[in-house]
Amino acid sequence: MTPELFPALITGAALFGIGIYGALSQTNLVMLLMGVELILAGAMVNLVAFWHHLHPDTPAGQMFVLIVMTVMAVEMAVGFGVAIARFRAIGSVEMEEAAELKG
Amino acid sequence: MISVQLFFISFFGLAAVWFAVVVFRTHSMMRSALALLFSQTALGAMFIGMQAEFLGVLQIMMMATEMSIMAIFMVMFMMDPGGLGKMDMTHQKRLSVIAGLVAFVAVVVVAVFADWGPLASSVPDAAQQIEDLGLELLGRSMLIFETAGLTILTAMIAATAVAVEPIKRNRD
Amino acid sequence: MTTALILLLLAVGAYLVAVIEAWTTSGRWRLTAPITAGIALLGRESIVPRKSDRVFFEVAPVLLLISALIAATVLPLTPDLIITDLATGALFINAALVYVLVALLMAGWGPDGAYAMIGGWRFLGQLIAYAMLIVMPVTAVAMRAESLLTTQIVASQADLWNILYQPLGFVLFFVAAMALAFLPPFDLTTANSELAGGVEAEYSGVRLAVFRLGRLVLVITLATTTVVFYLGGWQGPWLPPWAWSAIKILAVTALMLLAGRALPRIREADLLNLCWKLGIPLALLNIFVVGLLILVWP
Amino acid sequence: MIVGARQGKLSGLRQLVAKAMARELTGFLVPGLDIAHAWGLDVEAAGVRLVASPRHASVLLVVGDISPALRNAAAVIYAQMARPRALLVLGTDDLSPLPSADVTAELSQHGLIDGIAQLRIAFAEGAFRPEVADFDAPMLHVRVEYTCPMHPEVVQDEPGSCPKCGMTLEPREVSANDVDTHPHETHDHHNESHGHQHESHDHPHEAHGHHHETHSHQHQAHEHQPVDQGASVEYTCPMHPEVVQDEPGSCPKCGMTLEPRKAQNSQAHAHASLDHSEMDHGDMDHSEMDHGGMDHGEMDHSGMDHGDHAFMSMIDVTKDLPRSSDGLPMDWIDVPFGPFFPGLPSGLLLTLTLDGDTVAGSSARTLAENVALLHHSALEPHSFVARLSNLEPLAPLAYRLLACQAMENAAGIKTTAVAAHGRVGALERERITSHLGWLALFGQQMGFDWLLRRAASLQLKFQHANYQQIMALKPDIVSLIKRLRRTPLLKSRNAGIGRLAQDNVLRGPVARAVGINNDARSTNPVYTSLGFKAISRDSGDSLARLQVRLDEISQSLALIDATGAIEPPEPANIGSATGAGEALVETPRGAAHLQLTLENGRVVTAQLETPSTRHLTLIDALIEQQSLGDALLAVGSLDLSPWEIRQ
Repeated sequence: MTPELFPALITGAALFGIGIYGALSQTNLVMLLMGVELILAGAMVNLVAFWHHLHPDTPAGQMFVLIVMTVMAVEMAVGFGVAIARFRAIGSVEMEEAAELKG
Repeated sequence: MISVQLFFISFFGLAAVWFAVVVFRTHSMMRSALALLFSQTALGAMFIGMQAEFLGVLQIMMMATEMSIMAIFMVMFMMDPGGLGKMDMTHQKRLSVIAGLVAFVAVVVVAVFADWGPLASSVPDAAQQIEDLGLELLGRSMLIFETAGLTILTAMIAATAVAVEPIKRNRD
Repeated sequence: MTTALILLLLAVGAYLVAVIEAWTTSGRWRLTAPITAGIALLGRESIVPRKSDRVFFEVAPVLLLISALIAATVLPLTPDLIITDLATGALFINAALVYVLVALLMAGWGPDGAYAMIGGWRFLGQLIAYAMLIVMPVTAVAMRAESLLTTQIVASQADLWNILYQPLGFVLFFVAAMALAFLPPFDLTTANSELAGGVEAEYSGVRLAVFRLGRLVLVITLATTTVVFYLGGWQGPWLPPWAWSAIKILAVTALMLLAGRALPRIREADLLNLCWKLGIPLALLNIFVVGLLILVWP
Repeated sequence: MIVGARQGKLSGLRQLVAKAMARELTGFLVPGLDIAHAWGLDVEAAGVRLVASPRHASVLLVVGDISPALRNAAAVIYAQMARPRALLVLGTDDLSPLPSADVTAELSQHGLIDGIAQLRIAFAEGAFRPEVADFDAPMLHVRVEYTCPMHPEVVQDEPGSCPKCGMTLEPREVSANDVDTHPHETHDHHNESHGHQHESHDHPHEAHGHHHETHSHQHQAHEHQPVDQGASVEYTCPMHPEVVQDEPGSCPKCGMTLEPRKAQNSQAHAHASLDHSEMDHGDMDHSEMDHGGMDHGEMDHSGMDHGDHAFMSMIDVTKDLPRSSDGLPMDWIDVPFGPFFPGLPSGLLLTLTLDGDTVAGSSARTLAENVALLHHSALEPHSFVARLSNLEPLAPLAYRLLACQAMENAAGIKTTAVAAHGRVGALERERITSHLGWLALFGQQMGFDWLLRRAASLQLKFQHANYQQIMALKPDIVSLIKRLRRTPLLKSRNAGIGRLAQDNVLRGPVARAVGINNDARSTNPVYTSLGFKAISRDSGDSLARLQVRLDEISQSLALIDATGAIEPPEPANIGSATGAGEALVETPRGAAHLQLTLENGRVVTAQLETPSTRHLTLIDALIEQQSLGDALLAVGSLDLSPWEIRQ
């Protein structure tokens, strides 16, 4: 029970929850990507909180946050690449029309 | 000192969560993209509040550019970017709300009841942190950092390859 | 106290930028013109387009001004005249200046006008071109100073200024700074002859005054950044530190405003081409050369 | 007292502000900078700073007579200016939709200077007034109609939801008084079509732009979507097809969530097709698409219609969107680059269909008045020559010469050698003036203020210079041309922009830049005696046109030097001759051709054909798929003069 951690961890949990809601409820690929970005942001907050309160001397915690940032960038880049390809093919990035994607 | 820092962390935390809620509640796509931007900026400010200065500044810088590029994609792909038609772009609403709440409660329970071990007393000052981070990146976890760099490169190439218009092969 | 002093100096700097800009366009020194123009602008009616996105429309000019001011907090004019000496000072300047883009996107999207929108998206394309060219030369400067502290950066240039130590970095940073402040020839976003004022076209009255003040403060902040990174900040023989800072900043501002006048407005495609195919390799080369110099030369 | 004053008593602080406004006047020129220079006005020297957007302007300068269409556009510009705003009119009196002018002056630099002096006094005293008259004009009235963000072709006069996708219809203003099929306001003004709110009253325009749903599709098929009862959506359980409901829910038998399905009344379903009453939240029926595209309903699925969904699926939206060159179905917006756009010739209205930053389509037309040469009765020679030279303010002398030569040809009179040389000198001087005017416009487009100022000042000096003054000005022009040739990046900026192919429609410098050598002067004996040879290039792009015009300026200087005399053409007295005649004169923009018939000394019929009329048709092909900056540069490099365009 370490109350100092609570604000950060609760924020992280809230962002994680909103991200999950967004990722599942939105019908558009782009909004879905935003949901995923929020999930990753929630993860980052927890990481920094743990680094700050539990192991401030080891930089590995900070390094891991950098990795999460790269994951965010990569995920967004590839997500939009796929979105453009689908938008050109069938003119829509709605998740509903994703049923026809074979394989 | 702790209370001021705590106040800043919780204030920016609240701002981040509020902006995150706005992301999915607003109809205008541009507003939702910039809401996500300011949510990430509030997060960056939170990192600075937690004395991880380098990470906070990096987060603020990176996220502004990234989310602006997301904004143009949103305007490009959305059917009604201005959000005046009040279109409801969601499906399976109940399921996703339940999933979101369950996730939130689970994480909070873990956060509150788990025993995180002894709290650290002091945090090295910013310049020292950056130096350690630098040495860490190019020392012990050089491999991880290089693979991260490489994945970004492959992601850039893959994304452009996917997005570029396919050469018109004469389909049989 | 130092904050008030720096804000005052920034205001005077913005006034001088306005005077120099008027001089570069009309060729005449009109010292009172910016003040009367400012008062006249404040007196005019400020129109809000009917179907605008009100939040963006109101926030954009203020955000432009704030982002320029925040970037100025970590800039040392003299050894002790600095608001907060952040350990990540150099990176913080760039982090604050990215919000110029956010402000212009808002100003483009806000007023629901075709010209403003095109101007806003064009600046996003421009950012993609100059963003790397700002961060990489800053890395080289930080390498030489072995720290991101701006005061440390200035101190590291005691014997040899960075403009002589890494001239290539200076040229790239200078060009990228002009692109960031959308000065001609990079004024794609407020192109008078292509977009009739672009993002600025829809503003009038007080909002236009805040927008223009934001732009002037942005130019003076970028000039100060160039001086701190490349021209040895407040260091210089004979004159006191604040005098050197003032002279160098005004010289760089005049150079920024004059350098673009002789070139035609660049095309978006050419700008991206130039920055990605020529600028970034040069920036990497600059980092490599500075690395060598640090290791080889004592 | 100025008409466009702002609400408020002239108290202490407001007095100071009014004085500051009086000192710093910002002006917006109607019809444009090239016309002001053509009339010999230097507005910057007179103390008014010209701005690109009416929002930033405090004074609207109207220069010379302008056509009713341009006056309507000027009224729209005036309505956009922020108060306090003033109206300074030079040389014209009837301004129908515009309010009465605050200051009128005669059309000259002297008239401009004391007009501005009066304006400063009027501003200092009248910028703020307790009671303010509000400006209203017919073309600002508006009719509200409701359209669906996703289907712009669905237009209704009362609020409701869109029959095709059920989204709430969104109000949009359309000019009330024009009835043609152009749904949104047609009066294209300077550059923006935005609604705006003055404190006192509200005269909105149809605001289009980034809210894609409000942009105007040119769908001529404007019929309202008939809400047919036939196919509406019902919800059925995949396991128990006999369970059919109108709203989503779960199946009473097995509890599975019901799948939406399009009910075909002709469907041979086992279950009795209930009569589908109107659904509450907007009818979801995908009625047959009128243009018979891929009909959404008839997918050959196993009865379960995946594509159909409770809300508008995106495929239908982007299906009929035109595809841009990179294959992505983007929204295109129509943007008017209106008659007073700072980069384009004034009076030319260029409506571009923009796909992001590239031009997907364009339509250009002139708003200048189509002056009939012979109004009603035959004309005296003098009045005919005067009428023809007023027609084209940018090159009055050339058209004056054209009229004189045509009448002399009809009457069979030979001009003396001295008069011929004098006319050559006058025509060449006007060519230099016109090219300098074009250089000023070119400098404005490039973003070169120095070029705009130097070319304009030289143009004003050259307009009425006699032979000695021209020889004195020669070194200035030579140094300007040398500096232009040495400007860095100018070549790379202009090369390849607006490339034209060889085409017999081309005239003047535009033709010579493509290699076509049809200079009317080469057949003129006087020119050949002076050793004139036409200059031409062959790359046919904006750079070649620039170089041809620069060479022509130095060539004209040499010709004036050779002729040694300049005297504007005077119509010879043709007595009461009758007969038909024609003339061909190489105006600065190309060869203009005039045919007329005389009847005992009076001009009875006249038929004029000008180069700009031909060049207007080039624009569409020229700027297809170009980026916005290149498109405007290409149009500017054609050096069109909307005044001489004959519809």
